[in-house]
Amino acid sequence: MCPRNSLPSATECKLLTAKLSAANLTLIRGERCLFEGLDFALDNGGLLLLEGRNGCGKTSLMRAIAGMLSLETGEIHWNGVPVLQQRQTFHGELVWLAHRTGLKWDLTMVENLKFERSLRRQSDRDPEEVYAKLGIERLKRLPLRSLSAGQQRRVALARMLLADVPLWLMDEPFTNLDREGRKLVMELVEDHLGADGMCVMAAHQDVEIDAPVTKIRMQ
Amino acid sequence: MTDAHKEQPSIFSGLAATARRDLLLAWKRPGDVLNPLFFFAMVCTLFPLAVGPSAEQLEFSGPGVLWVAALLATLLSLNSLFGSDFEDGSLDQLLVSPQPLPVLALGKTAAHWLTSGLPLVLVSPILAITYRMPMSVVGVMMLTLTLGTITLSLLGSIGAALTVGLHRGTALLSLLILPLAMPVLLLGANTVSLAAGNDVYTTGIWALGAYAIASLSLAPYATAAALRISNE
Amino acid sequence: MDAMSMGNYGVYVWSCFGLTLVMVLFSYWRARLRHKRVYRDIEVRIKALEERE
Amino acid sequence: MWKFFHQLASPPHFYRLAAVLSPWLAAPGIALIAYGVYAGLFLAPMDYQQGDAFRIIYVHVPSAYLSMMAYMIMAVSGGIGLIWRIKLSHAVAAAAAPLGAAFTFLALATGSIWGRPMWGTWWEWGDPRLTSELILLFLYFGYMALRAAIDDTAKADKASAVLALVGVVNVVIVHYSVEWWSSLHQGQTLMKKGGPAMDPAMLYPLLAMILGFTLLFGSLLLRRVRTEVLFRERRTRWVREMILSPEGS
Repeated sequence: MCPRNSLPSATECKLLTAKLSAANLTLIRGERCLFEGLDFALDNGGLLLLEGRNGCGKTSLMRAIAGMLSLETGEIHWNGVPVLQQRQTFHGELVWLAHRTGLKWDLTMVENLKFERSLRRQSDRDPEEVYAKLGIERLKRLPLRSLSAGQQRRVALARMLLADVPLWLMDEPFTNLDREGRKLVMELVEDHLGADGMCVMAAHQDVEIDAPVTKIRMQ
Repeated sequence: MTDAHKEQPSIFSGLAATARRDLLLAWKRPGDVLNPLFFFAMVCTLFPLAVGPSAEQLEFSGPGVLWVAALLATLLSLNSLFGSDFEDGSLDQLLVSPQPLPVLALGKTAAHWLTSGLPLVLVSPILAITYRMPMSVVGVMMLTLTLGTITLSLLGSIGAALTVGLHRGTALLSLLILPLAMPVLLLGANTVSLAAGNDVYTTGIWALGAYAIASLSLAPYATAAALRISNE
Repeated sequence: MDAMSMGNYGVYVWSCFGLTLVMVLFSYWRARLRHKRVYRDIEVRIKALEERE
Repeated sequence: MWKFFHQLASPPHFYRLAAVLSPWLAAPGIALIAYGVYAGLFLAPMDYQQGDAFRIIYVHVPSAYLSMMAYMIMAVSGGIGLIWRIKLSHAVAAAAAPLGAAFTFLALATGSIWGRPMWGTWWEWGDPRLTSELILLFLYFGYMALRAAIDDTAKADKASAVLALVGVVNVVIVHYSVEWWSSLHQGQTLMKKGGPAMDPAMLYPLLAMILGFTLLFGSLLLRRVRTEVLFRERRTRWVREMILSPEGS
């Protein structure tokens, strides 16, 4: 219950040298303890996979990683510094593909992405190429409400690709996507990891990928 | 991957982007702007119907009625300040953006004022004339309403941030905001009354201005803190 | 008797003091009641858990 | 020193300490109030303007004072809880709100009863103190409503702390703006409240009442915080052990 004042142990030191690391995370929501004493470490090129049923705390853990939840115990570190002490810097290094896309239904795809561009550093990718790769190049001027759920997902993916960040947080990225779309997501993640990026992914199904994977199985 | 030389967009870009997006959304959904205005006009109509059309009484109660109606109309529009962002997940995206949250909250509040406070100020002369308010007083009333609605939007953003995502948030929001808004109403309406009675009214204007500046500098931080708490 | 009537203000003075007494007793009673309820609820839950084990 | 505070803030320790301390605050409080009531009602001389009706201040002023103090306690402990993440101080804030509202209500009721013979009306809008006190009561209502609306205790603590802090700034603004407002409307003669010119025979009972009320408030607050702590710690081992231990509490 109370913060530990002792020096970090050897394992903890190892955790601290990783790019993204967490030690002894405990989260209690209302009456339920979602996880207790959770550790993980993630380095460039690695994938952290959160597995488990729906409602087992995957989303909560992801929100905690994004610095949006206050934990009962433990801290999450980015470059060895607690996330909550450098929230703004850390948020400049990540994109969060959440369950709800966070896109405005009344705005067009381009208007939505333009908003994102004024908030976050953009990558050197050519937007047109990204749209073409995701197969949404024809939908640019349509308001989002006229797009299907799968197409909206793809717009959210475009937002992720266009941002210049090393860390991708993906909460159930395969929802509403067809077989082809799922394959596309896996390719994108593989490319991102191949370019020294990192990814935290919550999924309730198996993910096969050619990269170092750390799995956290949640009850 | 990360290019160290490339910098994040400036906070002004963040401020402008949030304000611009909300203005664009209001443009595409004019109902959200117009409904509080209609409400304002209707409340102003209720009073003559209830207390009678005598010129003397209308002249006397005009400033108070207009101010109460403006306060209620602002309250009505506050619920949507963060509500729709919460529902579609874009509030979460704002919370993980590399921009300082108080700045983004200020941008949203600015857009809220431009789409709720400013139209009220612009419409108020028409209603004031029906209350037989002289033109010189109408000017004072518009000035107090301008300063007052800025403060109301800022105070309201704190309440809206505290109640975002709660069931039955609307009633609760009124309960939280009304006591906070009472000084604004008191200063605003009485300043207009003073002006109508040919008294010195500058004290009220200065007080309203000071209140607006104080809330402009403090409220965004409270709103940002409240947003983080509500979204835990 | 004179002291009780308080120069005809007796009703007001005594009702104020009476109201204060009622309020303080009420606050005390509420605090006590709430403590009892909270304690009993926890007791019931913990005992039930204990028996199950 | 720091260790002492840390130990004090530890829930089981506080829980035991509060039970011991609460009667020790209440006893002198009740004694002071008994003296204050007796001296205020029977020994203090009559006010030459208000007659015996002035004796209402012996309950009105302490409750008005406590209504403000309870709000300050609520806001400050809420702020401490926000900044230093001390759970006990959130419990203090939660416990202070209903008590503060009760004393605010008492101040309003006694003020209004006082106003009946003095102003000839139960409610005088022109009196700035009554109006400010009424707004304070609404602030309490808002605070308690927000707490009640949020299910998660930790979240309710933080959200209501923000509201209380905003409210503190507002209380000051309310005070000055209402004062200005009532000066515009030539408010009725204000209720006299102490001051250096007061007869010691009037003043001492008042001071005794204020101190006595404060002690009594402290005792009630400790009781409520104790309950609050017990409820918040209901899943911990020490509560479990305490309840299962033969003597109980």
